[in-house]
Amino acid sequence: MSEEKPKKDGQDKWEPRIIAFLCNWCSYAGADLAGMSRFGYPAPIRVIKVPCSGRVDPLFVLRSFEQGADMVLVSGCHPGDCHYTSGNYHARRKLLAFRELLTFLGIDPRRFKISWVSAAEGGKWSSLVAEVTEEARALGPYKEFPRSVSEGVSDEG
Amino acid sequence: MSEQNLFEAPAGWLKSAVDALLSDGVEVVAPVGAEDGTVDLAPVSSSGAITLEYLNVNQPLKRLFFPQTEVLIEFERQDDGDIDVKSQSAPPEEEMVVFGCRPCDTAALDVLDKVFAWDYDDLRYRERRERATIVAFACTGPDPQCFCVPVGGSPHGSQGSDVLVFTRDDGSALLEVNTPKGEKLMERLGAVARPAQPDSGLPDVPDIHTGFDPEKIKLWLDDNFENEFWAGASLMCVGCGSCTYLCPTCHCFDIVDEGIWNRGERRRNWDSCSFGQFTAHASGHNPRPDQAARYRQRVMHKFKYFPERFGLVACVGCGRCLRACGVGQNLVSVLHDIEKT
Amino acid sequence: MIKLTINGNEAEAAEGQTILDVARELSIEIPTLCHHKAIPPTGACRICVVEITAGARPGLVPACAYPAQDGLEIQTDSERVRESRRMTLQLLEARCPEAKVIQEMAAEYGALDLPLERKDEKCIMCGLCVRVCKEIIGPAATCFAGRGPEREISTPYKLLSEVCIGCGACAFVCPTEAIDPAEFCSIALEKIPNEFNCGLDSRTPVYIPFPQAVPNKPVIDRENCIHFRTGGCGACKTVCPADAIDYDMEDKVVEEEVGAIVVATGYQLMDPAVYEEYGYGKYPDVVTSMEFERMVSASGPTGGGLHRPSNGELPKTIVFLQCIGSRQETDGKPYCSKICCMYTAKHTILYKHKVHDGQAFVFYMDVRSGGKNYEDFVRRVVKEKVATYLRGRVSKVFPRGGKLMVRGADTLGGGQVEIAADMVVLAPAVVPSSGVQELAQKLRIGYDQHDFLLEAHPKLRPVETNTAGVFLAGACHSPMDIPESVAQASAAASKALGLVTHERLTREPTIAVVDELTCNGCFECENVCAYKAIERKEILDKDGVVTAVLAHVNEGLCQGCGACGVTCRSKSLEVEGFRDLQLFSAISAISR
Amino acid sequence: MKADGPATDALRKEAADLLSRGDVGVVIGYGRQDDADLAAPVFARNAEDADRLVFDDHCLGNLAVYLPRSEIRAMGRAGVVVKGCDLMAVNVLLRENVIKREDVVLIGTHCAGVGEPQLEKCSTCDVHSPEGCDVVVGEPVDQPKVDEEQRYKAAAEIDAMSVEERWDFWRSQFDKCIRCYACRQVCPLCYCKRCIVEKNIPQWVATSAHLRGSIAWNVVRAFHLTGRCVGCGECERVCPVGIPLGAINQKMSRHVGDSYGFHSGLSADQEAPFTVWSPDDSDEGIL
Amino acid sequence: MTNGDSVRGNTALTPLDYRPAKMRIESITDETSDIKTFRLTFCDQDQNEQFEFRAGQFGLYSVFGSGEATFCIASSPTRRDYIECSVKRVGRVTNDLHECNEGDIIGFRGPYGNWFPLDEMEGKNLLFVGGGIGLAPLRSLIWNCLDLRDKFADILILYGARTVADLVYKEELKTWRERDDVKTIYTVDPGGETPDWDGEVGLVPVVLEKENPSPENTIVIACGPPIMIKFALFSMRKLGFPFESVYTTLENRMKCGVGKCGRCNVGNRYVCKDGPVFRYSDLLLLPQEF
Repeated sequence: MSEEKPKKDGQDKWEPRIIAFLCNWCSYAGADLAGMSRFGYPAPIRVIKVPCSGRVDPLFVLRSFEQGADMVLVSGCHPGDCHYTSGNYHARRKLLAFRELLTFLGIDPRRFKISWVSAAEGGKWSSLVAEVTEEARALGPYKEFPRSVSEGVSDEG
Repeated sequence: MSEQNLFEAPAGWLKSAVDALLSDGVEVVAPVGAEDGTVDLAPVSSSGAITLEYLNVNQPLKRLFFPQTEVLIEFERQDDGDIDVKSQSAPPEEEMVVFGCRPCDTAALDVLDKVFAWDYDDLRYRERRERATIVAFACTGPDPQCFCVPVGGSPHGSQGSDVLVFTRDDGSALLEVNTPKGEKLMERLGAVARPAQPDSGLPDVPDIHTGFDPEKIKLWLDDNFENEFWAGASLMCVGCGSCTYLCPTCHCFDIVDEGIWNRGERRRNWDSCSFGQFTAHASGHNPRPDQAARYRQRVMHKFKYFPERFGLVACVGCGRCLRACGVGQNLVSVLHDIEKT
Repeated sequence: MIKLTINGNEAEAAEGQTILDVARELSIEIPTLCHHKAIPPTGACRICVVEITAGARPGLVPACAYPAQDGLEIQTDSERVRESRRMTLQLLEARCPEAKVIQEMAAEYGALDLPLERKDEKCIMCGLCVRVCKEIIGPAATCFAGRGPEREISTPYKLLSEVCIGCGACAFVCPTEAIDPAEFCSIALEKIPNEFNCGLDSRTPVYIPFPQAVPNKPVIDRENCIHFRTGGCGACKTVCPADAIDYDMEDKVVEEEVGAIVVATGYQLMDPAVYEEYGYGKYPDVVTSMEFERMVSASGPTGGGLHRPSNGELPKTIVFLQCIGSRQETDGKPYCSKICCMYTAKHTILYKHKVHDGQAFVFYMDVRSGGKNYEDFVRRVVKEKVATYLRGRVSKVFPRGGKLMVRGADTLGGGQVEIAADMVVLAPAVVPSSGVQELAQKLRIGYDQHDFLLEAHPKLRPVETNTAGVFLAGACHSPMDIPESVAQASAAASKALGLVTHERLTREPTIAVVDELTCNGCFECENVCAYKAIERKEILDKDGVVTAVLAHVNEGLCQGCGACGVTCRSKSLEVEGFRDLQLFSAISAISR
Repeated sequence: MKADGPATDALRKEAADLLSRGDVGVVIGYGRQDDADLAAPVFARNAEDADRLVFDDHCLGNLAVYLPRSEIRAMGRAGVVVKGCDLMAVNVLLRENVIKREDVVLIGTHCAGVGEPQLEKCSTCDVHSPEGCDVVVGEPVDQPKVDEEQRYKAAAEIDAMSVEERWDFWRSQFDKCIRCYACRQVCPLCYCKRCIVEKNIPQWVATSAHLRGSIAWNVVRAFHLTGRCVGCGECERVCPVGIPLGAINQKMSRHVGDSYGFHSGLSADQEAPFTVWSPDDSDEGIL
Repeated sequence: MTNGDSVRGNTALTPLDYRPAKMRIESITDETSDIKTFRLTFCDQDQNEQFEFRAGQFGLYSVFGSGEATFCIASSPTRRDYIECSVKRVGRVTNDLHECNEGDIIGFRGPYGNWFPLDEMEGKNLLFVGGGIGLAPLRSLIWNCLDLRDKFADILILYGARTVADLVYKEELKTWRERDDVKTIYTVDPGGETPDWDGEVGLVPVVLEKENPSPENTIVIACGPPIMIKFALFSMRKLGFPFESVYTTLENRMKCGVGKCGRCNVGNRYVCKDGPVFRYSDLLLLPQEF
């Protein structure tokens, strides 16, 4: 997919592709609340619901980048609030270590976000998305990362 | 083959030849050194990048014709449900000249040629082979791991090369032309090399110390598919693919699809008979369930099955498998052991 | 078998039974004072006399001592009997006007007009105490001393008794509450505060925890029990007609495999002493609502009598303070304790019942009377001027001239008010019972920052928890009143029944499954699982030899969070509904 | 260290004893093959075989890699020669229930470092003398104090680069990767019956040796070893194309060390850092 | 033409670029809980007309994005309007194939491999022994023979599955049984029968021995799970069948289908080229690695 291609609706502005993994109980509910409360937030975010932030495998993050994500966001319950008592604590350890690894390998850590958004924080969700979307826009397309289908480029190794 | 098959080239000939070819728009592949000290064949844009300090290139020649990964077809799902399927376009039209590979690697092309063109002719392989002229450099300093001679090769073997170059200490070289392709190249490089005096002797062939007899080995293999020997010989093998991936004759491959939601490509990737999953069925059944069976397959394939099927040993003695093995598995010792039994 | 007739009723008696025994079996009441079933009868008090009319020599005999005999005909309430008892009681009344039981009996038999001068004693000299100490407990700490009118129960030489073990058996058997071992025992006998009554009175070491306890059976408090402390006593065992006392019983850890657990650990009140301004713990007349509740309870320590703890006087002015710790973001609990508004309204009414001319004040923040008819109730209290409601906070309670000065703001009336109160009742915040955190961790259920237990879903699964099979009832979940607790308990019970009455369990389908072909058996999943749903499954070959131990998911426990699958490097654990392939596909699809 | 030194003598005697007593079915040790630089594994099945064992500074490999193999298990109880660094891998295998302590006899070797020139890892080795072995052979060696900076030197050098420089660096490294999985196969802790790359429903990690596939593979490999890697360095040593995998492992070891005070392999009853948590774990970088 | 070219071209040096022909799924039949039969036609009409194959040959079917998988062609070469394949859900490609709907487009390379020796079978009695989904290659041959019924002597079809539910081609089993010119014996493993099952109950080799067919002038074609084949051959030896007249098929894993990828090799044989049909006497000479 060429990020530079004009969008179908004729809007020729590039928009980042942000894939977000939201835990079912807090962040997804928080996003829901944002909607119900009529808090607006930017459209580029694409949400995948998972039972718990502890279900987010670092593989998801990697795969999202491969499939064209310019930014990946994982959001779960605040520490102590996990529906499954400790899933977010596991997620915190794993995902922060994973980010450490990505950073070490030169994969821009600004493109991998982690957040805690509770079911009551519709407002936080809304402003968080606005903030990260703005950052993703500023970062521009993640061209460096090798995508699953390269645009006409043979990548024989 | 014309009468004249020896050419004399002065010191610095390689630079001139490469520059001449590059300026003709020919793709030149030659040995290039990396930071870590390894040397590998790579396309060069100037003669300056070329190194001549190596026993052999790290990765085998085969990858120029049978790349480690390549796109076979591309497909795209259309809105109406139809699928657009395209063959990945053929390799570039222009010629390619490969400098600097060793006779063992060129000999391995015989093995690959046989496999890729029996019965069905693998278009991609053939097209890549056709566009390439191979200028091999005769081997001057084989190391203790080299064993090309017992498997029918020689440090001066001309098998598989279009031109074989004997480099002298002073940098000048004697070029032996072996094929019409080689002749064509020499015509093109008329300014670089001139026909040699008929009495220009070839340098002495360096000694290869390691010796064994593939015939005798095959005789033993014929009778010993089932033998405790295999379990013992394979115990130290950890089942990685480095020997097979570095082997110039190994040619097993896998075909996989990759892609995104509506588009993708089918790729051909190297695969290795050392891998546990290589022959595993989806049902879980695995005809070669342990490393012993897999190691046996590797030896059998090279020294028995391939000769039976195609008339030549599928090993050229380059020694990479010995050098690359992380645990010290040594094919030659294994063959010696077999010979001794 | 002995056959006899009592008051015309035919009765059968076993050898050795007394007339009293037989009469009691027939539910015919014969009053006694000096009789105790644990001690052989002596017939000392003569209250239990009955009349033999036939079958033996007719006449009056003590029922407690006279053996049942074949053919006896007995009248327990004849004129002759009553006359005899009246006379006896007149004598006793004269001696012991202080003893309540004598007073009551004397009234019943018309023995109150005395021809005699009254003494002011309690002891009727029945000697039960002496005998119980000697014959049952053993030390013989007390004895009769003196003669004639000087006769009394005493320790030898009226000294502190070295042999008395303080068991209290003497006091226990005394029909007139005339003896108190604390007066002569050399061991300091401390009162054991009665927990149920907030320590407002005391209890014995063997006691029934509270009225209507279930089971309604006594327990022995080993720490205070004389038997366990000294090895002696054993009175309760001796007297127990059911022989239910077994000192050798040990606490047992009972393991039960259950299909459901209902957590109903209730609540406790926050200690209001942390708010020094209210003076709780410092001034005895500042009490908590719970203490007040016990004071006004007919079964409470005061038998329903409301007195100022400081001096026992009737509190003529009482002030109720609401929200002690509740709705206090900074130094208390931010939540509303929910029940205080209503019970305080009730308390004002109870107060008025006890002290008709009393004045009650209530300091409140808001009156929260959500609930059926609750508002009407509060309205009534206010309208009928049962209590004066003052909207505002109290800044200080301090003593002045035998009163408690309650200084607070009346935000509606304006200005500061100061009330001279006899009693101040605090409504402390409702907090979860202590130890609930540990329990929650053990049950792997969630709790909030105040340690109230968490329901599985605030709207849709209010009595379930995140751990399947564990349910919540009552105030362990949040402050709630009785109807709400009952509703929740009913819901929890029916949820639990719904679980255990089915042959198969119904569960969410989104649970983890193991791919046994690829599981390495490293059990990192086991550590990660918050629900202990990962079990170790032994894989046997055909000879029954264990060839591998692999992870297995207990389907009843797994909640499907998926943490195990992320931990599993070989991806041998996946959560149904959120399988890797599904998320992989989701990533592809969403990346369009 | 010489092959015919006292360590070798003691080792042979110990192995011969174990084998002749029938205590073990096999002793996995090092042996010499001609004059190769690398001492290759020897699987001694009887007392005579034991004479092929050596211990010297050519003994680079980590023989713990053989312990989970079914061929070895089939031989019965296994004796294995372990240097201090190798023993750390054994500890992880024990922790992860891959092997049982009673199924192995650990023949430790005092080791002052191996390789000519000496391997980098040996300069920061804390375990010149292994602890917890059934027997330890050789002369005890001094345990020098390790320079903490030196320990993470390779990672620190890369850490010092900018994100862009790191990306360029690793891209060129991963471009070389031929996906032979030698790093995996030689790693004692990569014992999965089915590696994640071999799982094709779904295929998280592309098997193709293009940059994308190789990034995925190397990221996943490194992450699967985070909190487990004992730093034996075998992956980097055997990599036929010379990718500095040790630096990645080092980085992640440092991360779990600094963040959770965890150092893998020190004992068999550690709790892996990714299976436990603390409410006090850092929230840094979380929005 | 597809890459496999026609059977006639099988020995010629045929150019190969691994590009599959597109085929449309015309219909899908559920055979068992995890086996479906797909009827396919080439999207390109010319290919439909030119396509030829012989019973026993296989093809590589691909779901684009998922990969290629090898199955025999289960329809008869005498039915020329379509090809059919029966697919058991076992892995990535077969999973995705099972997810396909009628009208979807898949890829096909083939036909590849050798075929059953129809010439040799002429005039002989034919004994088909099938187990489970092993009936798929036999089905191609059975219909082929039935469509040319005059060329063969007696035909006996012995087919078994684990349970009644595991029997494939249930309608065709009925059709064959109703024919006068074929004898059929269907069996299920003990315990696999249903109350209304009117066939045999017993393992295929057991039923075979009970039936005791004459080895005289008979060719046996046996396809099924390895364990069944093993015991069926044991029974045939007991009954006096020479291994030279027994044929079976091998199903090693393959990727290219054309003798290059090195995966299906058994000794010096390529299952994709020298097979999948093997004479049992030849198979015995190969390393037992399949």
